[in-house]
Amino acid sequence: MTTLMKLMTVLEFDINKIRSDFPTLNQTINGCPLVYLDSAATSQKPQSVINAITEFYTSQNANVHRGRHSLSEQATNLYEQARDKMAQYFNVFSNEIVWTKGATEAINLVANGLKKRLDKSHTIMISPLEHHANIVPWQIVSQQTGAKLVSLPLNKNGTLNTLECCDFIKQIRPTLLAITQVSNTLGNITDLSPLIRVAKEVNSLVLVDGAQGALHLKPDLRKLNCDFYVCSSHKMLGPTGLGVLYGRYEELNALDIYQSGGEMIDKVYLTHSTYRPAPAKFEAGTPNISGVLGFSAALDYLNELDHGKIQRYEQKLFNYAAKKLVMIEGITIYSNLSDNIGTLCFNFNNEHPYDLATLLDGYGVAVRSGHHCTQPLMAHLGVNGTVRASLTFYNTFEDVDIFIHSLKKCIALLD
Amino acid sequence: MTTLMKLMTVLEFDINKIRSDFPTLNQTINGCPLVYLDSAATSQKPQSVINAITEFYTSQNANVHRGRHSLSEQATNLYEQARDKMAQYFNVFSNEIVWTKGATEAINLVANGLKKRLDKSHTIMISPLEHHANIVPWQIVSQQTGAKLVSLPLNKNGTLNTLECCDFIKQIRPTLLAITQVSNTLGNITDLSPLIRVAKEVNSLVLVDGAQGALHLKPDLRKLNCDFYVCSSHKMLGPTGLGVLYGRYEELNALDIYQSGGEMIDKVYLTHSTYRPAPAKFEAGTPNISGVLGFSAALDYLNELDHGKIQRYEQKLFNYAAKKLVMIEGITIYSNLSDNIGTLCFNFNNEHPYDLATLLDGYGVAVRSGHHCTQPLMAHLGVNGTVRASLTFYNTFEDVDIFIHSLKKCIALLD
Amino acid sequence: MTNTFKKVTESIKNAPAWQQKYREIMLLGKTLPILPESLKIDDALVPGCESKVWMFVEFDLTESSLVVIGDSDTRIVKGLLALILALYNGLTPEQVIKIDAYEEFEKLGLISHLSPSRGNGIKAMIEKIKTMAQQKVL
Amino acid sequence: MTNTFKKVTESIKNAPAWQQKYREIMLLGKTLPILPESLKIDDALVPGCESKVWMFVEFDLTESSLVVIGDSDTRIVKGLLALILALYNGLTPEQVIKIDAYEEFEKLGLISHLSPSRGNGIKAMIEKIKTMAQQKVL
Ligand SMILES: Cc1ncc(COP(=O)(O)O)c(C=O)c1O
Ligand SMILES: Cc1ncc(COP(=O)(O)O)c(C=O)c1O
Repeated sequence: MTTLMKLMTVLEFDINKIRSDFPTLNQTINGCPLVYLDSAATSQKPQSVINAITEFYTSQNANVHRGRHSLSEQATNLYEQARDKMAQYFNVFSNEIVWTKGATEAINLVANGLKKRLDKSHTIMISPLEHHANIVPWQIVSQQTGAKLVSLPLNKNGTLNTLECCDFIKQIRPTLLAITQVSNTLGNITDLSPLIRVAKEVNSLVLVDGAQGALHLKPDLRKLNCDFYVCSSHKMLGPTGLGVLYGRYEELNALDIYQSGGEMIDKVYLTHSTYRPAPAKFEAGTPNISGVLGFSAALDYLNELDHGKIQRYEQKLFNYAAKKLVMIEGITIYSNLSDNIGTLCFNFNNEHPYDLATLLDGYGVAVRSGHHCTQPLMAHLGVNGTVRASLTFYNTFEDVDIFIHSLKKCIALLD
Repeated sequence: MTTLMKLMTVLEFDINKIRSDFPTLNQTINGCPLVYLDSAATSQKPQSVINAITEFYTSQNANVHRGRHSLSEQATNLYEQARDKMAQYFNVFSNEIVWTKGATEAINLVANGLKKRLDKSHTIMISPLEHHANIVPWQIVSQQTGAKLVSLPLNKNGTLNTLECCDFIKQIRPTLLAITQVSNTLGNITDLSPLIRVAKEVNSLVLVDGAQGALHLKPDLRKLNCDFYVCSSHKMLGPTGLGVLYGRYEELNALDIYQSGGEMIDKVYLTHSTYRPAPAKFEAGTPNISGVLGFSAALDYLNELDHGKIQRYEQKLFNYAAKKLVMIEGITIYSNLSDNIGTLCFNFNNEHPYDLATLLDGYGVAVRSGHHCTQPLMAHLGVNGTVRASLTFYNTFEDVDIFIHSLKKCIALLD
Repeated sequence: MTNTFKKVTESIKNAPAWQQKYREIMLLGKTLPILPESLKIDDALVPGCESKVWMFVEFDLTESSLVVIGDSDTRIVKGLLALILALYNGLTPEQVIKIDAYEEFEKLGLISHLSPSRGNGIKAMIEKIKTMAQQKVL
Repeated sequence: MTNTFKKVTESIKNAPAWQQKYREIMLLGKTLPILPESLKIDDALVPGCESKVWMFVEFDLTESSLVVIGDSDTRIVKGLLALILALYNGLTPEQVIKIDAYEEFEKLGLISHLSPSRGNGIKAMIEKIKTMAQQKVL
């Protein structure tokens, strides 16, 4: 890249400062500097998140909601403040935020919570872009209730045609539309607003899988107007073992309870029990307290950065990488090169993605290979698997250079 | 205590060394040294656990099971090694260990997994000692399937009579006996072996709630001969957001799947899917990786200590505390003073436990007040709530002295 | 803030140690009339408190000022309730909205013991009162 | 361990850098016959590998020594499979049980790249062979 381009980027976005916040990035793998291009699987964590977890276990550790002693009160306050922060991030109310184990559990919670209302007169609509987490729970609910499971039409190239989809929704009038904001495999962003508008016209509930979108797009959920939105802390700079379910309050509270046990109950007798209102009724048992407090620090970190800057930087990085990748002979890119959060999904000739990913690792480049938990999408694209390189704002133009350079060397090795 | 007693204890068990391993214990609350007597709610963590989490997020962070790159392989290996360690701790096989969000989720998983096999010809048996987590899921399954829910007889004093219980099991022949090893409220240990023997004679499945027993009793689950056993990492020196389900392999694998999504599937088509064998089929989505690695360090820590020594020390501590507490006029102790893991459940005259716990906190003494998620047991004992002081091997005789001394001062304040 | 509040909190404010503060709070609680059992209904329970707090928030006959009555099964929370009652009783809805109760408690040196967590129900009690006032103002 | 193994691994052992080691492994994979499509059945798939590995473990007609054949859809795993085949083929069950494959791979300087995680399926392949041998010994 030109010096001018570099300079402009620095002015816009202090990447060196950012990188110094992420200790994991500063290491060598197989003797090479780590080039981490697997953030779509899980993001790295800033030091402040690690510090928050350490501090919790070092001086604050206690169970929440049940204790009269200082440690427990403190933990409870921090735990509930994190909920407020999450609500602010999405522009919704705190009591519309449920902490779950992950995006997967959040979808399962909703699927289970709607079950009683479904029968064979109902239809659940998904898309062929979905992660298994947004397919299998609906298959199971459909098998259990008789509700039909249908899929939106997908263009050959892995994008959804807005008009076609809107027509399809109008025609089918699904009870629920469960759809991803961003494809985890391709990085393609779907413009959900028109789809949700139509879905609302036909009184359809809408669940948005935001596992990939929540960090990169920072959606305003009031504006998006979906009923449910799910995401995972570990893909948003936060700890593992924690997810988020947003639910428009009436819809959330109307869901059947999911797990039961402590915390979510009001009164328990040996024969029957009563439950608390949402969000409490969906948070049975001791929660992932350190996960919530670590995630709280991640949200602080994100709030301090300017989200517009992040997005502009990620777009530049993506365009730079895409341009370089396209130029390598034999490479097929499956990702849409516009409207993309920064993910490059590709193959080299007929080589197995496993081999490429393994060899890239030799050069310290961490990419993912396989079906990326999207087997139906793989079938749609007519491949068994792909290589996926996913960029995030802590990646650099140098990362891209090393990636491309190493990829060429791996290709040479395969010859 | 006498100097000789102190000396013997030191020789037996290096409590100073132990305490230096737990950073949380070395702090002041409201100007007083913290006396943490709430380990039954959640245990404190040794430095090595905190270090393992920090190390993961600082240099190893990656998603597991899906990656070809070094970080991911390393994380996967550490994750699976932790499963081996857990299996060794309980003397069972690694593929009989499922990682869950907590003990609560583990019970819900089993309850859901048995549902299809239950109808109104079946009976589920619990006890009045159970934590809500081992009551409510069975109530719901019972409501959903028509299976009867019955409860073992409980002595007035909160202990189970072995003979009576055995007779009751023989007579009722339950499909499942779901019972706690140790009462979280009272600390009372139930000798489960005879009950399980009889349950097995009448072909009953047995689930043991080991949330309180797993740390203090280190059970050999092959010997105990139960079908399922559940516990929580956070009560066993490990991180929050992680639990364990042990299942005898054939029974475990025979359970219906619970959550669905990535990782647990074999093949996914848009219309249907196939699943992997246990334990994988019960671990949908990205797991709590840092939780598992932190817990792995906790198991290492426990393995390095001599469990026999821990138990002897905890018994001495408990006897010492019980003797002192009994002597305070107006105190009613609900805990059994033999066969107890180290928990003292009590009230002072008709004072509300909330007031006592709040005042004790002023002296830096952290105890719990309330129903302890055991409302049926409270009803059985004829109280609305109690104070609970729970001891663990990192507590000292000095802790007990301060607790008793402070309690007397609080009582004076109430006069 | 009412004059009652200033008066009843004088001794709390001047108490040199937390033990005395609690003692004064509990004494204050004792001054509250005991709610008849027939009024201790589930609907009046303030949700999210570890102890039981029954609270009725009404307006006086002229519909201009707040009347709060309540009770609790614990001494400390009953004392805190008495504090809150002293703080808000007799105020107009407009006045109620303007008061920052936490600030008042801070001045009494109570905040470190009265964190706004769910446990003691302070937050829930204040919210119940403020919500009523808000509805009146609208 | 068979002589074949010593022979075929010579070049891997002597390769100075990981690139050449992988190159040699992939070349080794090319020497394996391609499994007919009719044998690429799901039952023969080694579970837990990210790539597809089909493997048949049998005993020769005299029931005394092991015959392993297999294939994979990736070059690297096919090469690793070839290594494993060279290591075990023709051995008696007793000999199979005694071999520590990881130690052998260590000697070739491969271990850092072949961790026993599920991904590459090394562990699963070795386990399948050892289990068969074990059953024969019993
Ligand atoms: C006996 C018993 N069972 C179950 C549980 C629930 O454990 P968790 O909240 O970690 O899911 C607890 C802890 O509160 C317990 O003490
Ligand atoms: C689009 C999408 N949905 C759902 C998930 C599931 O998230 P988790 O594994 O954190 O539950 C993922 C992540 O793998 C994803 O990318």
